[in-house]
Amino acid sequence: ADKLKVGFLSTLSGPGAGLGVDIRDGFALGLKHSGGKLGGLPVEMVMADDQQNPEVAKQSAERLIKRDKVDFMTGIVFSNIMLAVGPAVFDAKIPYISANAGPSQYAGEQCNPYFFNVAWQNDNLHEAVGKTVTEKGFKKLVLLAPNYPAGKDAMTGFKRYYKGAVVEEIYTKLGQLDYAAELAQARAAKPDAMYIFLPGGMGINFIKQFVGAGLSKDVTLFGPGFSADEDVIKAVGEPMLGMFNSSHWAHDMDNPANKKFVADFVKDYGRLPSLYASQGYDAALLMNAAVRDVKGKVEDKAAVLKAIKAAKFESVRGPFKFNRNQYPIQDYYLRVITKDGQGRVTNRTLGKIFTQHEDAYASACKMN
Amino acid sequence: MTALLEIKDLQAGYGASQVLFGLDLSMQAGEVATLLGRNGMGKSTLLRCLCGWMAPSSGRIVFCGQDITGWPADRIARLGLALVPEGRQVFPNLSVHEHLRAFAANRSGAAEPWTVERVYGLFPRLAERAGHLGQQLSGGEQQMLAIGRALVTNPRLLVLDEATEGLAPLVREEIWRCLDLLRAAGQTILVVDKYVQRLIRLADHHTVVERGRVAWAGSSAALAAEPELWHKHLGV
Amino acid sequence: MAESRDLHHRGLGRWLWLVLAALAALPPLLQLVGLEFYTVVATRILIFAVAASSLNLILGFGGLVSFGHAAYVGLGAYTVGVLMDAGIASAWIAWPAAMLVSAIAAALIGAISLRTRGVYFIMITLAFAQMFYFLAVSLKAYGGDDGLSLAQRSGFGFGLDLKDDASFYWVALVLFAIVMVGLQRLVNSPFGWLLQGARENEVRVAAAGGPVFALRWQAFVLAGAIAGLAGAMLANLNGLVSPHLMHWSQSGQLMVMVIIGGAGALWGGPLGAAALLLLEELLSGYTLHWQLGLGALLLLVVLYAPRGLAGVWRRA
Amino acid sequence: MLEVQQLVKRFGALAATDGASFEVRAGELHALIGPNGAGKTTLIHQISGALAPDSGAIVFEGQDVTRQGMARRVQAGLVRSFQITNLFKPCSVRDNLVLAVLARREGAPSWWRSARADAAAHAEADALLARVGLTAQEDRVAGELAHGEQRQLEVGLALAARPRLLLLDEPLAGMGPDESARMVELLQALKREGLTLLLVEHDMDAVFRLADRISTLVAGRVIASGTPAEIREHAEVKRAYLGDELEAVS
Amino acid sequence: MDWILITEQALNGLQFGLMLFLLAAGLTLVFGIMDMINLAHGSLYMVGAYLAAATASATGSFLLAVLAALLGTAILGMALEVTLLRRLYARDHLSQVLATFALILMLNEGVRILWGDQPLMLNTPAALSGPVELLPGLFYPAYRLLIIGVGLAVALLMWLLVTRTRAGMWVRAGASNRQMATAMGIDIRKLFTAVFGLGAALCALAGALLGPLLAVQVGMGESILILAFVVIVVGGIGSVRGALVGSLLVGVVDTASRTLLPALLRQLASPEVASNLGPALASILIYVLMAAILFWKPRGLFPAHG
Ligand SMILES: Nc1ncnc2c1ncn2[C@@H]1O[C@H](COP(=O)(O)OP(=O)(O)OP(=O)(O)O)[C@@H](O)[C@H]1O
Ligand SMILES: Nc1ncnc2c1ncn2[C@@H]1O[C@H](COP(=O)(O)OP(=O)(O)OP(=O)(O)O)[C@@H](O)[C@H]1O
Ligand SMILES: CC(C)C[C@H](N)C(=O)O
Ligand SMILES: [Mg+2]
Ligand SMILES: [Mg+2]
Repeated sequence: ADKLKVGFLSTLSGPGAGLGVDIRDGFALGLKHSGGKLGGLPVEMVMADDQQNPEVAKQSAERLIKRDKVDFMTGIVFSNIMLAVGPAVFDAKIPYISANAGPSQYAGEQCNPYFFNVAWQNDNLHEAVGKTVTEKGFKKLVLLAPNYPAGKDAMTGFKRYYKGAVVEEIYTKLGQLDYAAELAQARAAKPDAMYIFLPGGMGINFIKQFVGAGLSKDVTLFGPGFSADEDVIKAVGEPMLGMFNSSHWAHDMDNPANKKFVADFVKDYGRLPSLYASQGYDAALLMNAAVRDVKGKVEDKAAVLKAIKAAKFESVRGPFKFNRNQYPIQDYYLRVITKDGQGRVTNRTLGKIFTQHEDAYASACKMN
Repeated sequence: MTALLEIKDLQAGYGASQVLFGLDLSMQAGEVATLLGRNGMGKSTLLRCLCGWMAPSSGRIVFCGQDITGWPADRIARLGLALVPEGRQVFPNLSVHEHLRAFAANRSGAAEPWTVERVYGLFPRLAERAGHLGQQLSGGEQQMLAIGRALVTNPRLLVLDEATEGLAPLVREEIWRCLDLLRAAGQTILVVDKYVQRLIRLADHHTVVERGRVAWAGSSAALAAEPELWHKHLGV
Repeated sequence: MAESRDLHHRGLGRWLWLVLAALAALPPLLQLVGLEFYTVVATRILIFAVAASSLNLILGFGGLVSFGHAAYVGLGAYTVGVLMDAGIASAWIAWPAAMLVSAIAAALIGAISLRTRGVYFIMITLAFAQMFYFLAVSLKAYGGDDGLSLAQRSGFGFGLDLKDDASFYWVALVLFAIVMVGLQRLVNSPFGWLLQGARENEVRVAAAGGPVFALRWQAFVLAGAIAGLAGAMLANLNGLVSPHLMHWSQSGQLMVMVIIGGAGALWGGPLGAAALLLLEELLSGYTLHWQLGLGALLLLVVLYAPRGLAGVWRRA
Repeated sequence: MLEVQQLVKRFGALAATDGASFEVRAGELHALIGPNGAGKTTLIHQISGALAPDSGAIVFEGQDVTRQGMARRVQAGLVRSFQITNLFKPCSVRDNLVLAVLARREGAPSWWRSARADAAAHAEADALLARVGLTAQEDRVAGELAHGEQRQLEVGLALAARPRLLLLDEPLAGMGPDESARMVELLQALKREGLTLLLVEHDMDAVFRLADRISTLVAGRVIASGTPAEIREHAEVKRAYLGDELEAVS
Repeated sequence: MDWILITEQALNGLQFGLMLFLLAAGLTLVFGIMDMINLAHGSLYMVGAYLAAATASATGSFLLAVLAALLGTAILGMALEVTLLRRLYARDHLSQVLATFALILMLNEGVRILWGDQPLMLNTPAALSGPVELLPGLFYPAYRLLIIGVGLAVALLMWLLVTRTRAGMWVRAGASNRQMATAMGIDIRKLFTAVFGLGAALCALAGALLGPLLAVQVGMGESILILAFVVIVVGGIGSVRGALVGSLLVGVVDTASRTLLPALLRQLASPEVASNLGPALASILIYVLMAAILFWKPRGLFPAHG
């Protein structure tokens, strides 16, 4: 091929848009760092907004596949969207590089040669917090997550490592923003800590209302990196200080690739990158590496898949490799929100929770 | 003495069909005048132009010394014109009492203005129905309400378009008596109705409309003296 | 000046066959110029034309402003999805079943809703549609919020494969033609006249002995069934059935199609569906802020073409 | 032919019909008069089936129709016209009548045959046009007719239902003398054809000319029924309704 | 279930209901009284929220933000009325639906052009960002209390305005028969413009007050619009009293069913099933409520005036 078409389907409007935008900007920076080309080929990006709606996503995907005939796809934020779009993409034999959504479905029996995840499996970050909460000695928890595939994965993951009691497990509608009722319920359950998986705007609102309701006095709040990254911090600010969370990446990680990424991202976009941005960045680098390795012959699907799986790129999170189900095997860290040297409220990495961690589903994947 | 109302060479119509072909009419303050004519001759159309619901295609209307041609209806009304329209047009969603309260005003500066209470005195039936909505009234009750609603604005010119339609004989007589009283009190009134004999007793001046033109105009005495005129233009 | 309306609708007359023939020739033509993707777009337009026409029957001709029509489309789609999930893929079973399910729902909803009038009718039909919407959301067995992906397209046998976009298009075209011809017969029949008469003056029809409720209820059920058919096709086209199909905004979109096209005009539904979907397709390729343009165009239609595109056509 | 027995209808505290009883005999023109708000229209609504009475009975040709729907009564021949003209305004005069004919027909209307080509319905509409004297106006839009013509059409629509008893609520309201005369003629012709009529009207001139018998309704109750001569002399009727109007008429 | 939970949930229901009332009141005025279906009502709410968020981030003052939202949205509402909507009063409901649907598209897109795709942040004023101890052990967010207070005050004022003032009667008169109202000397144009402005201002108030609790984002108007319609239909269109009762009913039912129903279901079914069915059933409940009310009272709880 003489040029590469990348279909970027993501959530670019509505409450989930912050995440999609971060992935997009990260990806764009990755592309820029690869000299505006991927594997030496000029790139045409076809952008589409899924509006966080499976049906819209499905139609947009059809369009990318049938009309624009893209060579790669990436960008999807939410697992439910991923699951709706997946079959059509795999049917059309288009390699999909997930820069975020990591549904358990595609990690286990339904793993697919065309699906690669360059972020994590959904359970992973929650597993890490589950372990931490147990270690810190909390015994009475209220759990809160949206009722959708990744919410289920989150709670499953958390409970896999959390050993105390769960006094309330609340599922809300995805995209809910007013948590008055849930907070009252949580208060009545008298927990010593609360674990929330509420990415994006949901988390922002929840934390503000959690403080407003006066729960922060008696209840310690835990979350995955998703509920405590730059997007949320920017909106909530000081009340978040001291919140523990988990991540596979952090902007203060000490490796050259990350230093360059963070510095240039701040320069280009005027804000600190979030983990979503780092995943988008890595997705671009991964594509770059794969196309480079097949020497631009993207028509040769088998070769392309093999090249992606080899993952010969320098991830901003440090060592990176794919498991048999094409999900990452990587380290997970504990972070805490503090003020940094310049007085900014941001995350500081405290240490490793898991080393070279695998997800729980890989063994069910019959692919090799 | 200048005229309270002066209509000159009025032409008007609906879309392509012209209805009024150069009508003239003049009324002095304190006078009671009628418009007579068969169905469809343009009486109501003239009144629509007068109250501002319709813009005439040419001609002039002067009311209270002001050229009101083309004015919006609300402005004309505030100048002191009140209409009891054809088909009553009471407000279905306002109670009887609200009809009277909402529009009470003293636009003519009358010394003894019409008030809500006076209207109830005139039509005790309305007082009994004070809390009912316009849509719940019987046809005749609606008619009384339409008249009362016009009276409480204390207009300089009261215009009644078939105001006795659908009224029981007794009530109709009541209305005539009421108009007699108003007249005695100096109220200027323009009436359209079909009871010619009764109108002759009530009014000073009559205008017979035939196909949008003035076919005859004159005093009550003159009209009473020409029964063949009734037959020709009014079908009586 | 009083408004005037004819109860008889002439439709396209002989031109109908010409139009249908031209439509039938579309897929090869698109293939020829390398735009075969647009066969899918054209199929979508045909399906929405059917759905909008079914709504037009009750909204335009019956004067019944149903704000829940997407529910019947959605039920039809879910019927196909659920049957497919259970291993029944034959269109000969699934599509009539879709019509039946939607018709039954319409029969129940109509029986209750038709007791109310005007705005209350609008809202009660919306309420029922929302119930089905949330019901679908709660059906986790069938994907809940995220919907149910169809493993394949419905099978027709006889060597007809819906997986081929052109074949699917032709199937949709045939059904569309049947619906349009049927609609024309229906609105010009005594039934159709009485339905329209009740729109103009319900009390009068009743006072003349016309069974207004039965007329409306039958039209309501028929419209539901046709919407169910559209839903069955839509499920196949999308390869996904999701609660979103029944969302109120979808009902709104159908209404917008009917109004733009011309409520109470025979071709109002198809015209509206084509106009809206093509505009969307066109404008969205042109600018990110295409909704601004679409909104402005809609406004122009309301202000200057109060009887919709069909009215403009008539005047021209 | 029609018997109204002890009918009661309340609107909240107000008894609009308060134990009204009277009867209409076959072939007669029966007039119902009474003061404004006496409950005449409310009574007509109940007889036609538009309103359900709270108690009492309506018997039409020996059948108790009190609980029957409007459509059933129309089919039986009990038909009304409206106080406020109630037409298919945007449709042509002819289509108005065709619609009324179609609505009256028994059995489910066809979904497939063309209404425009329905010769039977159109023939019937032709006859009706002639009967109410609107043949020349058949293509005009109903909403644009003059008031009197709309009234004539209104009667035509009622006739389309092939009534045996026709209920008329103020058919003369708003008509000038000549139009009134035409309508009175039409009613007389209908009477001659053997149609039974129940007429509500405030035009005493017409009532006394047309009616065979008159019932007077006051405050929801029939205070007198009888021949025009009897009613004319009835003291209570005079006091409650007529006043000295009749002197002017006669 | 302890009394603190029940009281807190009751207050939550009240707060949500009163916010719905702010929207429903304007809607019921415009819809019930002027007989105009304005789907863009929710967009005015969105515009109000955006104006508030933008002003707050520029000035840092919440009070200023609310004022700017009220004023700006009222002006926008009146401008829309004068240029566009007044042409629609005489048209049928269908045209109104289409035109105001078009307005939704345009306002959404306009906001997107001005403020971008991503939600804006609006924070509760610092003084109100904490809890208040209402009774020993009963903590409630101060900000939500403020909302409750404002909602109640507006409800009272609106009711007085519509049923007790002549202006209220004029509006109703003009709604049912515009032409006759003008003949009674009422300048219906100005009056309706003012009513529209008032409705828009109420929307803006809701938008500004809810901004900190929800998110200021494109499309925020549509989801709440449907609920507002439900409210006014349940209450009886055109009735301010009905709008209030309807709002509180919907607010309380929504809050109660979101917490009670899952709890109840958990007693009956597995937690999995309960958490799937609960929220959806809760949403359905509101519509079941509406359908049931319309079944028995086809014109809502408080039909017609008052
Ligand atoms: N809205 C309208 N559109 C078209 N023509 C109309 C309209 N209103 C009245 N006309 C026509 O204008 C002519 C005059 O009507 P108008 O109502 O002024 O008569 P009128 O003298 O008041 O009669 P009536 O005694 O019946 O009230 C009639 O021929 C009538 O058909
Ligand atoms: N829907 C209703 N709700 C409440 N009251 C009503 C309703 N309909 C009629 N009424 C009242 O019932 C009484 C009888 O009304 P009806 O219309 O039957 O009188 P009518 O005899 O026909 O009078 P008219 O000769 O003036 O037409 C009136 O006082 C009226 O106000
Ligand atoms: C973390 C999230 C923002 C989304 C989640 N990973 C999902 O797959 O839906
Ligand atoms: Mg007239
Ligand atoms: Mg009456």
